This record gives sequence, C-alpha cells and structure tokens, in this order.
Amino acid sequence: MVAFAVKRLIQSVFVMLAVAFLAFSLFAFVGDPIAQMTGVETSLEDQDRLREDLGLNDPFVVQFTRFTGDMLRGEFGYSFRTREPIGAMILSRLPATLELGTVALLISLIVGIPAGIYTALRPRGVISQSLLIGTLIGVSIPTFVIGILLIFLFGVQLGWLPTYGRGGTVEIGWWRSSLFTAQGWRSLILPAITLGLFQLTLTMRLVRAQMMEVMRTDHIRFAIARGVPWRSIRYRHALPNTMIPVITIIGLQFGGVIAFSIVTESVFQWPGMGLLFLESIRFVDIPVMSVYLVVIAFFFVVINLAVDLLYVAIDPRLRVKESF
Amino acid sequence: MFRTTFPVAALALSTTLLSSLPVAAETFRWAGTTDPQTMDPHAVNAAPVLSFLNNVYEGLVRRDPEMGVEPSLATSWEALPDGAGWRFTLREGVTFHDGSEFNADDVIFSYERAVSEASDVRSWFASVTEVVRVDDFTVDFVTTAPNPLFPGSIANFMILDSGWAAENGADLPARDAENHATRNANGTGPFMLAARNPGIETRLVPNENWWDTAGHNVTEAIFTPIGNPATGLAALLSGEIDFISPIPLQDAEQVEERDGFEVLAGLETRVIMLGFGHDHDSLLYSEETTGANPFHDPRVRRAVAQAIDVETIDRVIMRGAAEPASQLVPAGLSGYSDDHADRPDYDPDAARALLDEAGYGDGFSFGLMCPNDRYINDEAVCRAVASMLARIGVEANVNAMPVRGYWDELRADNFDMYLLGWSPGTFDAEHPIRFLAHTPTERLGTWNFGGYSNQRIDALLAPIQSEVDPAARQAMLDEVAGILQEDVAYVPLYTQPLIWAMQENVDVVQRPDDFFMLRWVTVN
Amino acid sequence: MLTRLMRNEGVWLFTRSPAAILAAIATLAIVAGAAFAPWIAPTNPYDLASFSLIDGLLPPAWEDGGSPRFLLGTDDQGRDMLSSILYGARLSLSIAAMAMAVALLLGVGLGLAAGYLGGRFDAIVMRIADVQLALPAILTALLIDGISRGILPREMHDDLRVTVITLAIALSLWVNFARTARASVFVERSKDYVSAAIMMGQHPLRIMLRHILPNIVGPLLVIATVDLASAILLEATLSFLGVGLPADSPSLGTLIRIGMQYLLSGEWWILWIPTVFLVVLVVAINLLGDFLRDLFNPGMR
Amino acid sequence: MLAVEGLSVQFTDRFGTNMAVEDVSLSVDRGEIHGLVGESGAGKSTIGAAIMGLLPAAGQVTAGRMTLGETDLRALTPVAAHRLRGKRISMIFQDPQTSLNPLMTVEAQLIETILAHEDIGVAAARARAVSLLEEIGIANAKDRIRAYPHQFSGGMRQRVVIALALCSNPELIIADEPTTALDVAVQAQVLDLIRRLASTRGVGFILITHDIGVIAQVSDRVTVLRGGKVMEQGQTLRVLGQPEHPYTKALMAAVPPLDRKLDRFHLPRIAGEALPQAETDTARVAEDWLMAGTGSGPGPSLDLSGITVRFRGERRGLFGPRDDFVALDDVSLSVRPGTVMGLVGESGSGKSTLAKVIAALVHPAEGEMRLDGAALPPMRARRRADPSRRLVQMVFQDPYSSLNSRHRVLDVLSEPLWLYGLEPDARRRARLARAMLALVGLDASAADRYPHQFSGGQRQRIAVARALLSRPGLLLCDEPTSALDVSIQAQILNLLKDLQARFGLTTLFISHNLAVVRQMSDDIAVLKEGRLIETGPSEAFFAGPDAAYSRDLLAQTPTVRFDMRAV
Repeated sequence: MVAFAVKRLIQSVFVMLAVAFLAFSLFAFVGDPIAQMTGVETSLEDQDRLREDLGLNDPFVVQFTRFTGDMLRGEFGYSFRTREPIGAMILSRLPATLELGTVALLISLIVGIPAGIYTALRPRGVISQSLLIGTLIGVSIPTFVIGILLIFLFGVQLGWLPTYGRGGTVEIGWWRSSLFTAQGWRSLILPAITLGLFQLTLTMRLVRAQMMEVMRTDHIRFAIARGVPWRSIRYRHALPNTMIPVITIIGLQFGGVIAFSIVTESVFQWPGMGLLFLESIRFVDIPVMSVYLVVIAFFFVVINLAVDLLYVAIDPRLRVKESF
Repeated sequence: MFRTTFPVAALALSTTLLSSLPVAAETFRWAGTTDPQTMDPHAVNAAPVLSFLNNVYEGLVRRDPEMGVEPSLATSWEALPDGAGWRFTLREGVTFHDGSEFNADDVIFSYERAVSEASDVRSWFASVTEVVRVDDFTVDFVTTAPNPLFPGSIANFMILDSGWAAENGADLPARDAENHATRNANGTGPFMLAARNPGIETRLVPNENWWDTAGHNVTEAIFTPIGNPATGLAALLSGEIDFISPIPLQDAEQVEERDGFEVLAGLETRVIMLGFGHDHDSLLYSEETTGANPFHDPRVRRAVAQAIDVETIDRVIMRGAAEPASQLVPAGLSGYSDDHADRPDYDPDAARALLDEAGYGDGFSFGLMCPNDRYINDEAVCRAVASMLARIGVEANVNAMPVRGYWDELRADNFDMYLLGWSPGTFDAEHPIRFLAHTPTERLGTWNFGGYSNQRIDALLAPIQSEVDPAARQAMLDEVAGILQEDVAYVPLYTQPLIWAMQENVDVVQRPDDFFMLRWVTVN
Repeated sequence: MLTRLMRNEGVWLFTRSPAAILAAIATLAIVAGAAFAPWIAPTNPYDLASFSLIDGLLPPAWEDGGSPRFLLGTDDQGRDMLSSILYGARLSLSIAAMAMAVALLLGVGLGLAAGYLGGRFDAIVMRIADVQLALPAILTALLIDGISRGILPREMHDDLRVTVITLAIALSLWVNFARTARASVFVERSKDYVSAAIMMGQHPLRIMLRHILPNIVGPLLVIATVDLASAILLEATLSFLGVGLPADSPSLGTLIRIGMQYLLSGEWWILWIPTVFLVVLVVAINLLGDFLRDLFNPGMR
Repeated sequence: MLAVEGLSVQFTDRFGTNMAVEDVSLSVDRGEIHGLVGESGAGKSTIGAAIMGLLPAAGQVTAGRMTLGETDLRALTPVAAHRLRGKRISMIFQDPQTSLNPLMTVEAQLIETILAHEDIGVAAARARAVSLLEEIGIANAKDRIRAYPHQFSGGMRQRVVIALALCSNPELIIADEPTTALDVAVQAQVLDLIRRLASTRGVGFILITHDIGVIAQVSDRVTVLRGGKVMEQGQTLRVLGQPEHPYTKALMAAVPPLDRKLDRFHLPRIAGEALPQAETDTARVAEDWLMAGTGSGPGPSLDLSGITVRFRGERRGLFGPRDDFVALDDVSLSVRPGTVMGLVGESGSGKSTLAKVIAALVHPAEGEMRLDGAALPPMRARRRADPSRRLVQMVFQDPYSSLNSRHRVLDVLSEPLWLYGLEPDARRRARLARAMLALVGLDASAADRYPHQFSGGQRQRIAVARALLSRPGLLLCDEPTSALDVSIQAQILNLLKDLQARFGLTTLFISHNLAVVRQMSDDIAVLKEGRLIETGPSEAFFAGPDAAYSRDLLAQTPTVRFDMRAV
C-alpha cells in the first residue's frame, strides 16, 4: 500500500517534470512577448533592452534551469502583461474554476448516474432511448454553440439568468466564492450546465455500460436466484460494483472538466483560470501560460493519485489483504 | 471575514422599474473587450490603459469631445522664446485622491518617472531635454527644437503624486514585478479607484473633491472586460450592463431596433490601409514573379488601389458605418490635406490597363498578411480585397493571423502586402509621417514595415515638426499627402467606425479616439 | 469466412436498427457530398474570382431577397453557403480522418508495444499519456504551431495551418487509442495463441502486428468512430478559440466561428446552416459508433 | 416434490428458432439428488434456468408443466416467481470466485437473503447465518462471517455459496456444475456436503454436471441428455451400470477408467458424428514428411534438474522484502526418449509453469534443462533461432485461445513451416498443411476456414497439427483435453496416443485428471505446491503410490466406482 503510493508519487513527479519542460518550451517557441508588452511608440532599442532585462536572450538551458528552479521554490514569476505575481493571479482565479468545475461535475453525476442506471435497467424503454439520443445530440453540438444558445435563451430572451461573470461573491480568506449568494448560484447555472453536459453524457453512458455488464455477472445472477429483493440487487449489489470503474473515470473527468472549462469560461466570461489562460494566449503572456499548464497538470496528477487511493478505500479486495 | 457584494441581479431585475423613475444617480456598469492591464499610467502605452486611466488620472491638458486641447491640471501654457520649449502654469488648489496637494514637484516627478528606462511612454518626450521648476505652480518643458504641437502630444501624460509614489515604492513604473501603482491609483481625476480585480472587474467611485464641475451623475462605476462579443452583447441585452464598446457592426442594427437600447456610431481616428513591401527585391509568396517585385512599379500599386471597391466593402462588411479614406489620417483631423481628399476611383478596367502597361497583364500572385483580431472585421476585409484583386487577375494569398504574432511577422518582412490600421496618437497628420512614411531608421519610420522611402518626405518631417506657422505647416503636410498619393505608398481604405451600445437611459459622449470618459456619462 | 459471418451478423443487426440506418445514410450522403464537392458544388469557394462581395449576405433562396443562384444564401464575402459547406465538410472530414489516422498509428503503435512489452516501456508510455491528458488540446495546438514555426523555414508557414491543427487533434486523441490497445493487448497476451507464437520464437514485431493486432481491431474501430466525431468537434472548438483554420479555406468549424458573428444580426443562415450540418454529421457518426460498440460488445444489446 | 413434464424450451435468434430442450420430464423427491448429465449443448443448464424462471430473454418455455409441490411454476407472476426463488428453490453456480458480491461481507449477504424471505430480526438472522456456516463446515464462523468473499479460499467460498443457497431453507437446490472449478480434494468435500445436506435436511438437488464420475458418486437418479432430449433416465446404478441407450453406452465408453490403462478408447459411432479418417492417402503425405524429418528413432530425452521458479510479489511495506511466490521448488525430472511422462497435480501445483519453463515462456530462477543431453537454454537465453524452438512444441489447454481466431487454419498451419524454413515453397506448405489436417482426422477443406468455425475437439486437432508441422521431438501437452467433453476427450486422447506411438514423440502430458493421465503415460510425476512429490513408472504408481499425498489424490478422484463397465 505504502509502496504503491510511493510508486505512484514517483510517477507523478515524472509527469510534472515533463509538463514543466513543455511549459518551458512555450517560452522558446510561442511568439515574442515584447511586442505585446510595449506600446506603438516604443523604440526598437527599448524593446531590445527589455528583452535583455527579461532574460529572453539567454541560452535555452539557462532559461530552463532558471524556470524549473523558480517553480520548485514556488516562485512563479510575474506576468509579462500586467506585471502581477502569477502565483497570486492563479490563486485568485482558482476558486472560480474549481467551483464551476465541481458544480458541473456534480450536475453530471447527479443526473448522469441515475440516468445511466435507468437506461441500463430499461434499455428498451422509450425514455431510455430518448435519453440516449438526446444526450448524443447534446454532445454533438460544439460547446460554445450550446453556451451561446443558453445565454440567448435564458439570459436575453427569457431574462431568467445572468449571462456572464460570477454574480455575487463572498470572500473567505483569499477564496472568492459564489456559492454563498443566491446571485452567485444563479450565475453558476448556465456555465455549469454547459460544461457539465459533455461529462453528463459520458457518465451516463459509462454507468449504463458498467451496470449492464454487472447485471450479467454471476454474483448478480446468484442474488436473483436466491430471491434477494430487486431493489437490493440493483442498488446494493449492482450499483457499488458499477461505481468502482466509474470512479476512476470520474476522477479523470474532473481533470478534463478543468481543462475544458477554457471554452465555457470564455463564453460566459467566467473569471477563472481558463479565461486567464485564453487572455494570456491572446497577449502572448508566456509566463502565465506556462504556470497555467503546470497548475493544470498538478491538479491532474493530484486527482489521479487521489482516485488511486480512493479505489483502495472502496474496494475491500484491495483494502483487506489477510485471508483465512 | 465575510464581505458580500451584490452586484448584477438586483440591478437587472430593477432596470425596467427604475428607468421610469427620475433617478438622480446610479451605479453604472460598462464593459469592453480588454481589461486595462495596469493602473500605472506610465507602464504601458496602450489604448485600453490610457483610456481607462484618464478617468482617474489627469494630465496637464486634456481633450474635449471634439478632440480639442483644453486646460486640465495646467490652466494655461505658452511657448518659450525661440521655440526653446513650453511653459505651463499649473492649477492651484487641486488635491490628489488621498488628499495631498498637487504642485510642480508632482509634475517633475511624473516627468522623470515617465522618461525612466522602465517607462513605456518615453517616446512622448523624445524632444524634451529637461523640465524646469520655475515656481510651485509653473514648470518649463525645454525642447531641442520648436515643437508647436507639444501640449497636445502630452494629453495622456498623467500626473502622479510624488509623495504617494515614494511612500509606496512606486517611484518607477513596474517592469518585471508589479509594484503598488500597478493595482492602486492616486490621481486627481474625477473618479477614484475603489477596487481592482484584474481581468474581472474594476470599481470606480466619484471624486467628491474634484476641481472641475462633475458633469456626470454616476455614484459608482464598474468596469468588466468581456472578451467574447456575443457574450458582451447578451449582457447588454439582458440588462446586466449599461454600456459596451465596441459591439460587432453587424449587430448594431438589431440592437438599435430593440426597445430600450441605443447605438452610437461614429468614426474612429483610425485609418485602415494596405501597405506594400517596397524594399523587397522580390515577392516572397509568388510562383510567377521570381526575382521581381511588381509592387516596385507605382502603376501596379495604383492598379491595386483602383481595383478595390471600398464602397462595397463599406456597405457589406462595414454595414455602411465606415468612411472611405484618401490619406493616412481621417478627414477633418488636424493636418488633413483637403487638397487631396479624393481617393482613386474604383475602376477595374483602368486597373487592368495599368497592369498591362506595367507588363503584368497576365496577373501574378502574392501574399497578403492580415490580422484577424485587431481591427473590425479585418480578416473579412482582406478576403474581400483578395476577391476584388482576383477580378483584375492578381491573386492574393491571404494569411490571416492573430495580432499576437502579427507584428513579429511584419517586422520579419514576411509579407508582400499587409493590412494596417493607424490611429495618430497625437491626433495630427505629422504622426503617421513620422511612423509610416519616413524611411525606416532606429527612431523614425519604425512602423514603416514596407520600407517606403522618399527623400522629400524625409526632408520635410523635421520642418513640419517645428513649424509654428499653421499655414506653412499645412503646406508641407499637403505636399507630403500629395507625394504619398502620387506614389500610392499606401492604399488607404476607410476610416474605421466606432460602435458603442448602451441602455436607452444612458447618455455618453463618443470621442473619436475611442476613449470612454465617465465624466460625460449621465444615467437618466 | 469469418469476416463474412461477422458481416452477416452486422448486417442483420443493422437492418434492425433504424437509427443506424439513418445514421449511415446521413454519413454516406455527407461524405459523398464532401468527396465530390468539386463536382457538385455550384461554385468553388476557394476561387477568389468566383464570388463577389456584391452578392454578400444574401439569404437562402426560399427567403425574401434570396436568389436562386444561392440555394442556402451567401456569407459576408458573397460566397455561396452551399458550396462553402460542402468544401468545409470536405476539409473537416479530411482533417478529422487524417488526425484519426495519425492518432491511430501513434496510439495503437505505442499501446501495442506498451501492452506487449510491459515493464519500463509500458510505464514510460503511460506516463507520456498522462502528460498528454494533462494538456488541453488548444495548448497542444499552440505548442505545435509555435514549434513548427520555430523550426521550419518561412515559406512553409502558410501551408502549416492544416498540418498543425491535424497534429494537435491527433495528439489529443492518441491516448485513447493507446489505452484501449494496451488494455486489449493485456487480454490477448494472456491467450495461448500468443504464447504459442512466442514459444515458436517468432519475432516480437510479427507477434504484435500479425497475431495480436487483428484481434483487437474491434474496440479500436469503436474508438476510431467516436473519435472521428470528437475530432470534428475539436476542430470546430479550436477554430472558435482562434487556433483553427483560416477563413479562405473554411472548415465546418471555421464556418461556424464566422457564423457566430451573425448570431444576432438577422443573417441566421450563416451560423445555423453549417451548425445543423455539423451536428447532423457528428450525431450520425456517433450513432454509428454506438452501433459498432453494441456489435462488438454483444452484452449491450 | 418437483415434477417436470414434457418441458420444451425454445430459443429465438436471427437464424430462427431452435429447441434447446425438447419434451423433457423429470422429478426430484425430498432428499433426492437428481443428476443431469450430458455434454455441452445438451440443454442441462437450460432446464435448470427454466425451473428457476431465469431463462435469458431469447428463451421461452413452449410446452410442459413444472410443479413444485402444489405450485405451478409456469403460472407464477414475475413477482411471485421472484418471491419463490430462494424461499423454495435456490441455485448454486459453477464458479465460487464470481458467485459472491465482492463488495459485501459474507454476513451482509447471508442476513440479507434470510431477511428477504423470513420475517425475523437481524439478530436472529445473524444467529442462523453463523450456525449455518458452522454446519456447512466453516470453523470459527462467528468471526469469519465478517470477512469479505476474497478472504476465503476457493473451496471455502463454494461452501459459503452453498450456505447462501441454503440459508432460507429451500426445498430444492439446483446445483449447476458446482464442483467443476474445484480441485479433486475440495470437490470431494463439497460433494460430501451436498450428499449430507440432502440426507439430513431433506433438500432435493438437481445436480447438473458433465462429469460422469461426479454423478456416479453422489446422485440417486440420473437423466442423460443430448441435444436437449432425454436419452436415458433412471437409477444412477442402473443407467451407468447397464446403459440401454447407445449414446449412454458411447458416453460410458469414453470415460477414462482410473483402474486400468486402455490401448485406445473404443468409441462406438454415434449417429451424426463423423469419426476421424486418418488413414487416407493425403494423410500419408504428412506422415511420410514427419517420418523423413524425425527419422525412425524415438524423440529426444528431456532432463530437468533443480528447476526453481519464483514470481515477484509485492513489497511488504516500503522497504520490506518482496512477497515472492515460489511456483516451482527444485524440481528434477527426466523424460525417457519416446515415452510419455504424465504430470499431475492440483491447480497451483506448478505443473503448467513447468511446461512453460520448458517452452521458454517462463524464466526459471535456478535449474538446468537438457534436451537429448544438450543444454536447453532457459527463456531469456534461448535465442529465437535456437534449434530447440522447433523441437519443443506445445498443445495448450484451451483450444479456443490457442489458435488465432483471425487467421485462417491454413495460415496457422503453414506458419511453423515458414518460420523454421522447413518448406520454402508456399504451395507445398499449403499441401502439407492440408495433409496434416487429414492426419489429425480433419477434412483438408478445413484449411480454408477460420478456427471459430470448428468445435473444441476439432480445434484441438488443429493445434496438434500445428505442433506436428514443426517436426517436433518433444511435445508438451498442457491439459489438452480438460476443456473438452468426455467423448471428444477420448477422441483426442486416441489421436495423441496414435501419433505418439507412430512418431516416437517424447511427450510431457499434464493433467489434473489422474484417470486421463493413466491412459496416456508411461511414467508419472506428482507435483504439489511446486514440489515434486513422487515420480516413477505409471503402472507401479497406480498400483500403489508411495506418497501419502498421491494416495489421497487417487482416493478422492471420483470414479465410476461400482462395476458399471459392461462394455
């Protein structure tokens, strides 16, 4: 168990290092930030001086070593564009993305799991078929189109929900949350649905497939053969066995949700990390892009690690070793 | 530590209710595409920053709704004898937002800060050798040569409180890391910075102690950047914001037709033009013309100008909101040459004839570089140009790219022809001559990517800059405009429109430089 | 014989699935339209001389002000929408198919080798897959774009857009193939026919390619279908985020991105016709994927 | 108690309908064990499922009556049928590994089942569960009831399964191959338990199995099924002792006897089944080719000394030692040239691992191998081109996985010819492959088809043909018949015997079934938990083994014990 955790940890470090390298190679290959940092009338010699000041003329290796060292010390540097410390920038944007991602994931689970169970148990039903087709169409429309459609339907035409931003926020320490005001929740609904729809379909289909698989296993057949009540067969026997593989995927999905929030955040002007990232792309703010990449990868790695450990916690076959 | 903020919804729900009532003052919400990246007036010379900070900081002079120069922190100014510079008499009794007094020390401090190495606005003072404190409320700007337009050129030079800056370690603009002035402000302007949340929202409250009479009735102003045009428009239509700039041209009509909304369409000072690779020996993106550059021939350049149907571009792509342009500056701007107000006629036949004459009757292909997120419908315009040129047998391969890499490509000479928009920072015709028409050198012609070179224009620049007599100066400007038109150095297409949209109950003033001034906002 | 029987079973199930039949018809129609675009499209949207700004923003033929010359109307450049869509579908489909092919080669190759060789190689491949999963596709696209601009000569930059976006999509899809291939190889490797081949002393490459690969095509085919749909959507999304294709050779995604500008302006056809077209295509492909999944996974029927 | 009359079950698929069970009648009394025996496809499991009311969706009872006591099972509503399940009829499945919910403790599963059927408190249910486990033979049931299924060994787990089936006191239990997945020793215990439960509790059992030995050991009455029809029915003693139906006779003839070695199985022809026609001219081609390659002498000798195999386990703790698993511990063994060495042992004894070591699929930690006196390099040292690659061939247990289902039989068979460079010409390879098919008793046209189009027995013949096409000297047979029906097993064993005799192949024959091993081997070796227990000449071993373990093994093997072998 400990050995397993250590092994995963070492692998995670490898992943982080590789990502750090990629993040750094952004510096080497994506655009020239100087043009973005300076105004129209800045002379060329001033631009060169700035380039020198920022260390952009140093050799690749020197820059990479400096970069990795800074990252390890938790010094994420300063934005080319706003000169803000990037650590603080990311930290101030993090809650928005995490809240959006979590709520989107929750929506996808709260709707997706029951829908998956239902469609697995009644695979031929009209409701099941329409659910399957409906969600299929849902994921076949590009996310940004869905987002804009929702905005114009519920924001502009019906006027029920806000169309951009986070609405009312409450600060708890540095964490700016929109979960404590009615307005915040109203602002959260549309982006969360937009972001969650794809995950919802995934969850539903996965749960459905797993559930159908589990319902065919011997232990379920045995439970039926000994007259265990159907309710218990479905929810006490089949469902937990279904959820074990589902948990892994959901863990992976959370990483995906955070990464894919870029589009949703852009459509809803949701002030999270994705929007920050898009802005930094627009202005070639390479340090911010790099740190974003590292942070996303870090989340991904941590979630993967957590899922692996959660797995052990849930499955007695992995948890309880001694046998008689 | 709970701090609650209740913005949008209460407002959204109540706008209809409130708009019918006589309301004295109001929270005003507005949105633009880009967040001002810093609150430091000397750190970045970019329109979003300067536009925003003009509400918080002030310069010695300021511009009125028609772009005229009027007194601000200076009550008056006069040229020093022999064109040695300018003397500014400062306004007395002005206080910064933190209560400290404004005087000549702040001007000198701000000048030194603005010309420091870390500053991005040094170029404004290229001709200034020194600023001299005459007394508490008089300063002299000493210049190398007579500079008649100097006061207007420093309208965006904003004055910081020296004491405040020193206290907070903001003596110099932030270069690598941020400093106190990046997120905080202490100006003399009509609005004070109440809260700054970069990239998310920025709040301003009126400065009760402002020296001037407040023309607005705003009690609180909140700015939110909304990058996606559709999202921004939706926010306006759903009543969540009161004002947005810009909105897509194609949506203007729909917004106008809706009840409760108003669109303000005007012209920016930005002229959109095509530039040529004058100093390229050959075309880079052509198969047919190896070793030759047809654009060396003025007839070919003229053919291009005559092949482009600017009227139709205006009608279809710009929805009739643009204004065809004949020069590098829009009509009516200071220094605009009335003698050269006509642009070449749209005449594809004549264009084809010119090509024939130049020996390119069979046409040729070339690369047209184009940004796709810089100007209004920039890419569509390039494609329309390409399509029109195709009709005279010239094939333009359009390479449209985000502005983030665009200038690099132009500086690296990766073009045969390119699209450029130019808005003169000084609101004078001299500005584009300095940057676009002068032969490129270290300091001049820095945006003359194509390397257009004309000795007469080079020779005229200095006199234009120092000539004090308006008529003599205009004569020289007319000559330059004539040369540029004759040479077809650039093909000016049109003056870019400026589309603002707002709730019907909002009154604003649209200034041609696209600066949004809160002090002219009234919410009814 | 095997394939014939498989086909028979497939055909039998197929004839009983109206959804699959409809999807197949739609897919075939669109693919045919895309493939034969140069012959059936009224105009060539790439030919700058073939359209005129004068015809810009005309509504579809059945609307007031529409022209019979432009069945589905024109865009802001005066281009015929129908032609643009057909050519766009052609481009989208070929990008998606190319990306899929690259992802398939890369993913199956690595997954096959990882699953077969196991051990350290497997660990490294899977970690690389983790890294890839941690990168949003848009970032991959930017990186590739930047790197290719950095290392390739200038003249090639223009032609790179399609390659860059294809590679970016391929790179974000290969992990799926690798994981599926690897998992399937694990199952196959424990089977005796592989043991027999190893025992006989066959070359590992031969074992992987000739013995194992044919046995894992089923799940890979399902992934390929589903990923083809994702690739089309991903291309649209990348275009929306501004790293897609230029507007002079518009893919369906680019058409939608351009159309987004006309969401409110009244020129609804510029946005909605390509969108509906894209959605129909993606839904159809996904339905076929579902059908294949059920076919290869009999328990799901 | 249970009466089934004229039961017919029909399955519908896309090819139309087919009768899985046709006009079957049988009855089970209290305390009686009724065996259903037959080969695959006989419809025995379908009968069980029909009685349980758990036929798959495609299946449908088309005729017949099924009554349990006074209850008409066919007339029950789905709800009533589900209430009846567990309460009056229960079921035991084949594989105890998969029959229990891995995520619930045994206690939870037992209590839930009891409470589902009886209106008693949780405490009472728990008490009953504990006492039931004790009765079923689980020591210390009070504590172990809280364990999860994976904490029990296979045999114990099957007991838990039985306890679960029994906990609501059903009148009838349908046991579907309850011991097939178990080792003989455990099988004997489980069968004893079933016997005991039938007599002490009066539970009626339907025992579904393919193993006539099992039937012979425990069942009171037996029904022999084939193709969904009843072939013969009656007292076990009578049916197995004096079978009347030709099919039963054939079946009995195919059962390998434990008490003697047959030269060949004498398999009477059963209508509809073609027996191999090996002696044809085509087959002669293959035979001549093989003879030309191996010469007339016997195969090589195989000497193993001190073979030890360790599998890497998980580390105990971060820096703790690994929990290595010793699969083979210092095994030394010699196979005489041209003879058959039988290798027996329970599952996990390491017998397959030994075959894999010889085949270079597993690397031994220690030990040395010699083939005809020359060193036989172990896995990592054996180059792909090593001559022994050709000489050592293997026939695997599962004919469904040992042939690549995506390759045509011709490709499968030509591969060794091509790989070892035995026959450079593709056309000649094809001819030889077809000839070899004839030699192993298949039609030459089989070459053009794919493996899945053949039955298990046919596939195993193809596997043998593939092995022979390398011109092997040493043939490793790893449980080659354990996945096959008994009549097919007899055919394959006959084939192997014939080939071995004709080509003098040195053979290592691995099986868990002592009776099968006896039919095949000249010498025998017994493995237990990776150690060699004893080895020696086969006949001497079966006359009286030296080791106590071997004696137990021999005693526990279910046989058709009473003298039923009239044929």
